[in-house]
Amino acid sequence: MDVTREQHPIEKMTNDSSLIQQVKRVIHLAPLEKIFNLARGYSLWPLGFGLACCAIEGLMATNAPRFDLSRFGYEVLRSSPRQADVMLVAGTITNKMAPYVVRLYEQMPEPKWVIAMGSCAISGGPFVDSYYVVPGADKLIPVDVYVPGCSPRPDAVLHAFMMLRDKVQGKVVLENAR
Amino acid sequence: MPGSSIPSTVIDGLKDKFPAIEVSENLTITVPEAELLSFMRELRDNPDYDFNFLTNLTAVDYPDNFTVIYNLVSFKYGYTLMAKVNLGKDEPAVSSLTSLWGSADWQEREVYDLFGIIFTGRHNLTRILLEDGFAGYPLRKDFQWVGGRE
Amino acid sequence: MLRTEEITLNMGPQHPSTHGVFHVVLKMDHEVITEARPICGYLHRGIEKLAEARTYTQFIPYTDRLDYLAAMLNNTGYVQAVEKLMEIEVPERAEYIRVICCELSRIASHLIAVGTYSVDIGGITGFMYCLRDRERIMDLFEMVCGSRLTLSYMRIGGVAEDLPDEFIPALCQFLDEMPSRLDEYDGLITGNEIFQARTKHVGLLDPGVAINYGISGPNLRASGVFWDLRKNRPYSVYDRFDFEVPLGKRGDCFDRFTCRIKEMRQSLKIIRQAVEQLPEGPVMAKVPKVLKPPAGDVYHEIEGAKGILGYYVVSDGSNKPYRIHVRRPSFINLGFLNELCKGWKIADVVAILGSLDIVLGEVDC
Amino acid sequence: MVENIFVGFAEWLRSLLAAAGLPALFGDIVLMIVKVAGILAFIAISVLWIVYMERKMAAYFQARIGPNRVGPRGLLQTAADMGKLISKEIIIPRAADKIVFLLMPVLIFVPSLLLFAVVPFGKNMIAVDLNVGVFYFFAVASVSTIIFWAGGWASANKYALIGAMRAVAQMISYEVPMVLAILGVIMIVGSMKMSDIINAQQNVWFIFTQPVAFIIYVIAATAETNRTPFDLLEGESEIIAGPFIEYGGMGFAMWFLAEYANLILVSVLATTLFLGGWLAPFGLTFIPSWVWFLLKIYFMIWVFMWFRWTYPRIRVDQLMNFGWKVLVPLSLANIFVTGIGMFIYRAIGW
Repeated sequence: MDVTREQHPIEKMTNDSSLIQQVKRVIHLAPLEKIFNLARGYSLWPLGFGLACCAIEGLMATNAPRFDLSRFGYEVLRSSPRQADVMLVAGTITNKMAPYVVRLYEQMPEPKWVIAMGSCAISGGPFVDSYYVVPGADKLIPVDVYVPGCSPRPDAVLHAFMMLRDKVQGKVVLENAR
Repeated sequence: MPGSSIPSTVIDGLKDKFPAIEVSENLTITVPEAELLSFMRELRDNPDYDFNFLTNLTAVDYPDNFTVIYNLVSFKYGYTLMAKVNLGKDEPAVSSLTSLWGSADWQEREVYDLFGIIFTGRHNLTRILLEDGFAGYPLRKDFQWVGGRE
Repeated sequence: MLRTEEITLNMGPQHPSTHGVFHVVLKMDHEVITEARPICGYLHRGIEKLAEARTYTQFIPYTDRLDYLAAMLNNTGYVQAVEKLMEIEVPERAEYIRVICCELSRIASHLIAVGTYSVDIGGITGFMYCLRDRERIMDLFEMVCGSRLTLSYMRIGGVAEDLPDEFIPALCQFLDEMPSRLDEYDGLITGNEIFQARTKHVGLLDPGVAINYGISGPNLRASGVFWDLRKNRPYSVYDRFDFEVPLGKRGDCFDRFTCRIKEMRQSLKIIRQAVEQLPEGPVMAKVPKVLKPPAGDVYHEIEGAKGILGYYVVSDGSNKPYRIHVRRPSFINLGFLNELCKGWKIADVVAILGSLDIVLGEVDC
Repeated sequence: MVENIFVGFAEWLRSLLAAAGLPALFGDIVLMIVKVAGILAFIAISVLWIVYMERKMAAYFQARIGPNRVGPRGLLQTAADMGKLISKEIIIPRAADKIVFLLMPVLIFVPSLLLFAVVPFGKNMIAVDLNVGVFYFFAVASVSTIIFWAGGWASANKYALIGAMRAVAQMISYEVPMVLAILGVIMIVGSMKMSDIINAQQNVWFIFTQPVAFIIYVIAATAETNRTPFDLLEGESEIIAGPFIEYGGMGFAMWFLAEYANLILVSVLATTLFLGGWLAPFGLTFIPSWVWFLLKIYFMIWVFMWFRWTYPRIRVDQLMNFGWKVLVPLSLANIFVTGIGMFIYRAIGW
């Protein structure tokens, strides 16, 4: 299906005029969205929310003088989910904590992203066969970037933020993915 | 190690007062459940031992009984003491030590939470780590669960 | 007369100053706390149950993840307990390396405690300074075992590897520079009038009550009780070092804070002596590949960064532990929180909780 | 030449309009619009710049580097943040009072904008030189207390409510010593007009004749702008974000920017009252007066930032005690001493 200036494929698919209007509005807003995405990518405010060990590396050490997340403008840790853009799931999610993780994610305003940091947040890590651990943050909320390690180094977290920035700004992140 | 374990003379004195206790070779004392509270009170209040610090309280699920373990320390003399209480497999219950040591409070709740051992004579015996509706007691050997490994 | 209403405020599980996922239900009469009910378990991973499915060596990495701020100390406590059970004699060099690493870990843990306490009181700059210096210790650990946070350096019978050549010079440089950094914290945080006004005479902990509630470590010593296992019941080679145990007078938040700063100075002193006395030799005792301790049980305590860290290990003669229980100092130190917070304001709850220096991985296990 | 660049531009515009044969009233209206536009541009640019400055400054205080990726040396960082905040979803909590909740972040800017009317940017560069300038300043500035409170109350969140109540208590308490401290200056000048106050400092700045008043003013102003050590209203580690806890996106941005606009305003007042306004020190008159004024403002802003990144936070009861038991008596004593001093000087015949 090719898109021309006059006709959009949606007009072939449906006759619902309100739907066509909505799709066209989104298309008209696309250039603006691009500018916004540029801004969003440069201003990812993380939610100040640490679960376990990874919080020390991902939130504390990354913000600290050595690694200095503030160079990229991401140092604004907001403790209120209403003001945050990125949720850094740093640590093991237990069954008791899971509802709160979901709730915090839902309280964040759109657009929002999630970084799953450490093997616990990816798959449950060393605690995967425990009776009380959720095996991975992606069982609960959609995850954008995974950072492997137990616990990942702060450099890895910086790289995760860079990847998320590229993803937000619409660049191809995984060129060699097969 | 200096000042670590309790001298055998003190143990002998305890044996006279509580004939029902058993002392193993590494000076671990096994106390019958009925005498636990009075035994512990003696340990805490007698100035000869002065066990003022309940450092550890936990339990083990052995094949034929539950054992509750108490580790006591006397700051005055530097003695340490391990006391054990054996409980039956069905509805294990033991008297609570919260009236003697405040540190027993949370540790008893933890043991109740993970083993289902009832501590009598105390209030607020609720789950502390797991949520209230959790089914079963995970540290029992017969606890069945589904892990997340794929 | 105005009618007031009691309000309930949920502090946590996500709150910047609960140091992780900890939940306190505060009942308040305007800003004054009438009840503070702590709820923990949001990070309960069932480590004690997992231990039953692991071999003795496989459990070492799990001890890192209990108190992840002082991983070396947790490693040491566990391996020493198993060594006690198996009656393994550890080579002298390994003991000294353990002491050096443990004290470095203690400094790293106290740096986080001091830094986060500064944030709790409202000054972020102190936190950054502490983390800046903590990176130096992380570098040293990386040299030793290739990891920054979760180290798993200790082995049953010794340590994983000998120290690399560049470690001792780097350590000596750190030891030379650290005292001036501690003076800097004293100037920036401890000496500040507002900080003192916020912490002095707040959250008083009576020594008798502290002992009764099993509170240990710097929190107990801040109340003036001399109880440091490194002195009172020396394990490893701690009886060969000359150091002091800093004590507080009043047992308030300020004492608990300054005790940690003073302890860092003493730890530096211990490390310096250990480096000077460091003997040559093997770093690993002769232990079998498959560890099968004799049936029996053992309880071993060491002085952790947060308090008395105890491991209770039960063996049934197989290669997997029958049961492992950890006496977690943070968990037991929290038991008195409710009484400690009563009558204080919200800001003080933050100050008191911060001064107890809990780490949630250890509280919830 | 540079000194009168803005004044000259205004004259040129007026004469241009007059030459076009338009009535004088029309010229006045056009000039007013130009002035308002100029002030708005000043606020927008300086607020964006100050946010960046704060982050950079904090980083330098903390042995870090600070934003340096977006634009040259990270200068566009705040612009990126604004772009993001504008495009964020607006969430209104179900329990919130919708109208108040949405209105308050807009209203918070009103007092700030009104206050910029009396700011003496330079010689002859003051939009409205009221004869009750200082009085107007305090009267309008106090309105923001209500807005903070309403915003916190409307969020229907306990943390926000606590923050809002703290805001009211704090701002009302610290208004009193602030006004009393300034009375000393006004007594000496005998006028509340901004330009009169500045011109009275030709010989010596009031920071030297009224040092106590200056210190009280700086402390009270820190409390008024809710900055550390008096940021109880926001209290990051206690009540998370205080009244703003439920605000995300643009609502939060407005609160955030208003805070910085207020920071500029209290610095302006400090400069006007104590640091000689646009007057050049050491006879360095070749530098234009408005440059001096901006330099002095930025010095004051820097001082406030210095406080923020050095001090911890005070507790709420200590805040009240300090305000009412220390600052108010001290400022009253300052008025008393100033009065005696003036009496003695006049008796000598100075």
